[in-house]
Amino acid sequence: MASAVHLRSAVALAGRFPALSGVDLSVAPGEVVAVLGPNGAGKTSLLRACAGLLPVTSGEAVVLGCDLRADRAAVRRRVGLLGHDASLYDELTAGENVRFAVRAAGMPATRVDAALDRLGLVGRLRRTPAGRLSAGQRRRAALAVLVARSPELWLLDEPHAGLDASARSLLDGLVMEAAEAGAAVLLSSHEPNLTVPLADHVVSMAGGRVTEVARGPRRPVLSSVTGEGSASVA
Amino acid sequence: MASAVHLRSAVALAGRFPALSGVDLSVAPGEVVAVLGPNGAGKTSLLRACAGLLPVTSGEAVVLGCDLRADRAAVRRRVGLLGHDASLYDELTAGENVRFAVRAAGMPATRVDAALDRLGLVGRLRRTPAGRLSAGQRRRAALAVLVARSPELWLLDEPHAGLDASARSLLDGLVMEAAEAGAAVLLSSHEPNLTVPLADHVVSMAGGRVTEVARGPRRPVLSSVTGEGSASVA
Amino acid sequence: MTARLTRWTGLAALVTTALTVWLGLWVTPPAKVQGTLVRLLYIHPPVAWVALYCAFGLAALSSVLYLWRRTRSLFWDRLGAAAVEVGVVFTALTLVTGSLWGRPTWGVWWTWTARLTSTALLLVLFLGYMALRRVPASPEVRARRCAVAAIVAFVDVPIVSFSVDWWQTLHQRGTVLNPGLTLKVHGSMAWTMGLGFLAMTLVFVWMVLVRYRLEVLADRVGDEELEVSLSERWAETGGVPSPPAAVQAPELWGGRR
Amino acid sequence: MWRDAVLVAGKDLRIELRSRVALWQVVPFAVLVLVLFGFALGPGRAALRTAAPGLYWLAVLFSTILVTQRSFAIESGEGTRDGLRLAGIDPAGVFLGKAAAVAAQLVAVQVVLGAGIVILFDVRFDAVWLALVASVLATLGLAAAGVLYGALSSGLRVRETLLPLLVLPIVAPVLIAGSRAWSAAITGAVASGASWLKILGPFAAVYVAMGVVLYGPLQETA
Amino acid sequence: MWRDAVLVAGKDLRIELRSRVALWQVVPFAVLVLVLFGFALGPGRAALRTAAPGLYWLAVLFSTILVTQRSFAIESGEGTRDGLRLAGIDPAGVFLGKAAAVAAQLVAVQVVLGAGIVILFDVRFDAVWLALVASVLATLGLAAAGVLYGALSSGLRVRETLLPLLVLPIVAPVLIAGSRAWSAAITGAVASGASWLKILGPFAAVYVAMGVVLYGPLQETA
Ligand code: HEM
Ligand SMILES: Nc1ncnc2c1ncn2[C@@H]1O[C@H](COP(=O)(O)OP(=O)(O)OP(=O)(O)O)[C@@H](O)[C@H]1O
Ligand SMILES: Nc1ncnc2c1ncn2[C@@H]1O[C@H](COP(=O)(O)OP(=O)(O)OP(=O)(O)O)[C@@H](O)[C@H]1O
Ligand SMILES: [Mg+2]
Ligand SMILES: [Mg+2]
Repeated sequence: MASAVHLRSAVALAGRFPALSGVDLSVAPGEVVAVLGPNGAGKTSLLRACAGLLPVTSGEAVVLGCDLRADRAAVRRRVGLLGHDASLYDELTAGENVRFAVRAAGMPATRVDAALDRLGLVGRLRRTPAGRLSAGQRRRAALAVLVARSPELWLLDEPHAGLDASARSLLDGLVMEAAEAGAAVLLSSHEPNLTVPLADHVVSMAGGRVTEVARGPRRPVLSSVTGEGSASVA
Repeated sequence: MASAVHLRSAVALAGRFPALSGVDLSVAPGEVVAVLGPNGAGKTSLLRACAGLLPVTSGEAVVLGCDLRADRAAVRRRVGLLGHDASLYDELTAGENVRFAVRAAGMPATRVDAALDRLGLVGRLRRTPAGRLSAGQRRRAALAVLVARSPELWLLDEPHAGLDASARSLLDGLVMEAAEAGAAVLLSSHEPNLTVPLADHVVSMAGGRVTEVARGPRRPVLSSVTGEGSASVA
Repeated sequence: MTARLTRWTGLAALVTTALTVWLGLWVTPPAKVQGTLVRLLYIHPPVAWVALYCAFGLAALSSVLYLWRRTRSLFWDRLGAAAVEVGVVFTALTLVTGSLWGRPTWGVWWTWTARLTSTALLLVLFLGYMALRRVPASPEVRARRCAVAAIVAFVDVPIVSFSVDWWQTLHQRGTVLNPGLTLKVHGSMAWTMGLGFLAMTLVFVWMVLVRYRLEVLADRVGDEELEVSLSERWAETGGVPSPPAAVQAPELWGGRR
Repeated sequence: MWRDAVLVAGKDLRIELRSRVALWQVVPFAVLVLVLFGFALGPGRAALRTAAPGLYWLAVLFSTILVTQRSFAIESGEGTRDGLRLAGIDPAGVFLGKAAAVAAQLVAVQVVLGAGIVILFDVRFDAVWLALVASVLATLGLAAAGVLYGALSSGLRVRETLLPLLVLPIVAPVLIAGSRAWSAAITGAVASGASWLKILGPFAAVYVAMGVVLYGPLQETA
Repeated sequence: MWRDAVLVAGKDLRIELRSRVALWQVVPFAVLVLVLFGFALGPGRAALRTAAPGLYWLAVLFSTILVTQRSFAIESGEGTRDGLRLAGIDPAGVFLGKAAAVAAQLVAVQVVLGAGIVILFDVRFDAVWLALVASVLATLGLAAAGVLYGALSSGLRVRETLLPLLVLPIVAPVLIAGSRAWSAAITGAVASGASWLKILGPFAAVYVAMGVVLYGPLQETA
């Protein structure tokens, strides 16, 4: 099967700065790849480039079979991005936000409630405008959007940040499920002890490039590790 | 010595929602208190209330000797808050941001460079407008503001989020130093394994109230624990 | 190559302009009604013509070509930007020469007639374009934004052209470019005016060439900066072996210069 | 495209219903502008009455800017803008939806403004239908041009100032044609008034078409 | 207080120098508004010339709104607003600094606008000093009122639409007194013109004083 993400010497500019300065990376469908690296390494830029939000100016870049340099729009509707700041309409409730995203993707609205329940957004939280939610509740709502849309490529930028222990183990479950359903997952993180257990491959970045690729623990072994991880957090 | 933070049945409203519904908490100068709790527990609200940004509507609330219900403005200039989103002017560079804060506090501009160096904001990063920095670099810049101002009460809202391993151990050092210099530190977190080792007391919150107060490891023991913690992150 | 072209166009522009001035000021006779003022005839319409059709026409055309995926290249973006800048200068000149002409003929510097006002709006529209161009962004983003702005702004050009017909006003109506394409100006005056058109067009081409070259130079500086920042970026990895060869000559600054 | 347009318009209008910005802020603003014009021009009833159509349309223009700014303030965060681009909505749909929402709000503004000039400036219409047709066409054109330029400046931190600069000159023809058509509607000079519709109609058509075509590349950049 | 004011004004002007918003966007916008007014009112030279002072001040008013919006857009993020409140700056200093920066930008706008009405509306002054004094006083008043209301609406997501609504009615006296003073400066009716300064002066004084006193409580709320 063709890879979900295929980058060869990809250079991407954020403004005029080469945020990615020649990245080589392949992610197969069903794989979870964790991206580690110091601040400013280019993790966010990598995810945004894969989402078709950052122009790739040289090198090869094919995501989900679409050439990013030719047509970025085609990729966008098929990926899901959880960015540093959640993409929610502050005036709409979490439920309305998810419903909007789901209907925009042309999916049945029945998925909405399931996704919200899954992320623990129930009762008052469902009726509160997103602008008034706490930081972690906003990230849960943003995750609910991804869950409801179930994209083919999940791009999670420091997904554990801001989430509490229960949401973290929930997130781990979501990532595993997505991968098992054949989606590719690319997640950046500063917390190797939380993300490495999830990953098939661990990629280290620095200076806008991939400096090292290591094999992560295989998933079958994982479930226990995940359990342990979330226990230690609680 | 009087406590730096003294709350008795403090109720604070965020909009019309009682984000704090009766908090009891005391923090002495030189103490580090870690606040834990699930999403929506009211951690951010607690810190913002202590900073004088959220009106306390009932109960007692005295911070640094000032009654919050009488005069919030007096408290503000003496506390330092690292919020979920860094308070930086996007058009100004990190250096200019820190310089503005330092001069606003009426301090000598000589502290600026030291603070920036301390946080690893050197070279290009010092000349880049803050709006173009990466998420972690922005948090470093926001921390540099605190370091330069060295407030009497540090309010750190999930300070480890977004920081890389080196910045995390740096942060731990800063917290320890501040506490040794007699400042009180109140930090919220979802990562007990990173914050508990720093803390004199660990406070658990839920539903806008403090549910549990535990004694943290004492600081003398700490330095080794911190070393271990940051090592496991690297 | 472009340097030589620029030089020769500049020379030709200089010669024709000098010739127009000479013919206009000394050779052609003063007109019956307007007297000596008629000499502005050799400058004002050509300047206006260049501003409207050459400059903004070129800007709109290159913007369309930039947006069209098959012909997309930063070449068109630079050309469009150069054309707009020169067009703004020529529009300002149109306003100035028109005002100079208006003062004696109409008794005022300015009237609120359709052509004059729409010309003024045209100036502001493209000033808006230049404001947009100054907003920091990556070259592609800026190019796309500006291309759309130029196309949208170009809608005002036909309005300026037809304004005299739609709103019957003081301003001269199609003297040269009237629907029947018959010349209403005669003899040496016609020739001088024709020469004026040629001269202004040459001046326009020369200015666009110069501006374009400046853009290229600026971009080249940008590319060099990019290469510097790219190697600085690689240095951030700290002791990691040098980048793969493919990255060292990325196409952006190879192909599109 | 149409489905997407409905979806986007629904979202924008729902946010409007929740925040009531158009109702409580833009409408009073428009009336206020009208009153200020009255002040600026001084007393003199007759002068005001002849100026009324021009002032009405100026007020509509300024309201267009506010409504458009608001429409893009909804997506002002980087997150939301990314979200809209990642949502898989046809850009033409986004354009049409946003333009429809803006147009709907402009209609509300104009109803009040129309009442305003009748009351404040003592204006009486001879051919109401002409004024109505002119308004409908003008509203379409204003909404389309506004949203097109709103998208241009949406990502930028300077949008508050850039948008008026870009939009106002573009919609100037609406100002002229609209005021002349309304003057005609007041005096009853139907023939001359109808000829101005020939400007308003194509204006609306051109900008709607341009929006449908150009919104894609624009969203790219924002 | 003064030290803080200088600091804040310095920051705002530095950001302006970096982004050049006033220069490239507000100044052209002001000219544009002038042109649009001319357009909306149609030809008729004499009428325009008498209307010129009113139109000038309307254009200044609209520019004030833009400059103020921009001034608060700088602190639009929740973080920056908290930051400013936590910085330990005297609120009166923040007010004076922001108002000074706004006033400086308004002066630049007015220089261009003044040239504009001289050229476009064929206006000639009989008593330039009167016009200048009126401008200085009006600028102070506008900047103070603008910043005061800017702070009111700064924290809100609806600031684009709320600010004009709040500011415009408040500065209506400036519009009237300014236009009458300029009319007097044009016709040379110095005595009547000077009497309008008696409105502009106290207006400026009152709003500066109110700002110094009220900015603290206002910042509180935002
Ligand atoms: C500020 C004042 C003026 C402005 C902005 C202005 C603007 C223009 C413009 C834009 C055109 C080009 C129209 C086209 O090619 O479609 C033009 C052409 C022309 N203008 Fe003016 N004009 C002004 C004053 C005058 C005056 C005072 C006169 C003479 C009394 C004049 C005489 C002409 C003539 C003869 C043409 C050529 C007509 C044609 O080729 O269609 N203009 N002007
Ligand atoms: N303006 C508001 N209006 C209504 N409710 C609010 C408002 N601000 C906060 N809340 C509510 O107050 C509660 C506490 O919020 P707070 O941000 O303090 O939580 P937190 O402990 O920091 O959570 P997190 O871990 O997610 O950051 C949340 O349930 C939130 O929904
Ligand atoms: N618009 C821009 N202009 C200039 N430089 C930029 C821009 N955006 C990002 N950068 C730079 O690109 C580099 C990579 O940024 P990126 O956000 O991808 O880092 P990151 O790995 O996500 O870091 P973090 O861990 O802090 O989130 C940073 O050094 C940043 O300063
Ligand atoms: Mg990042
Ligand atoms: Mg929080």
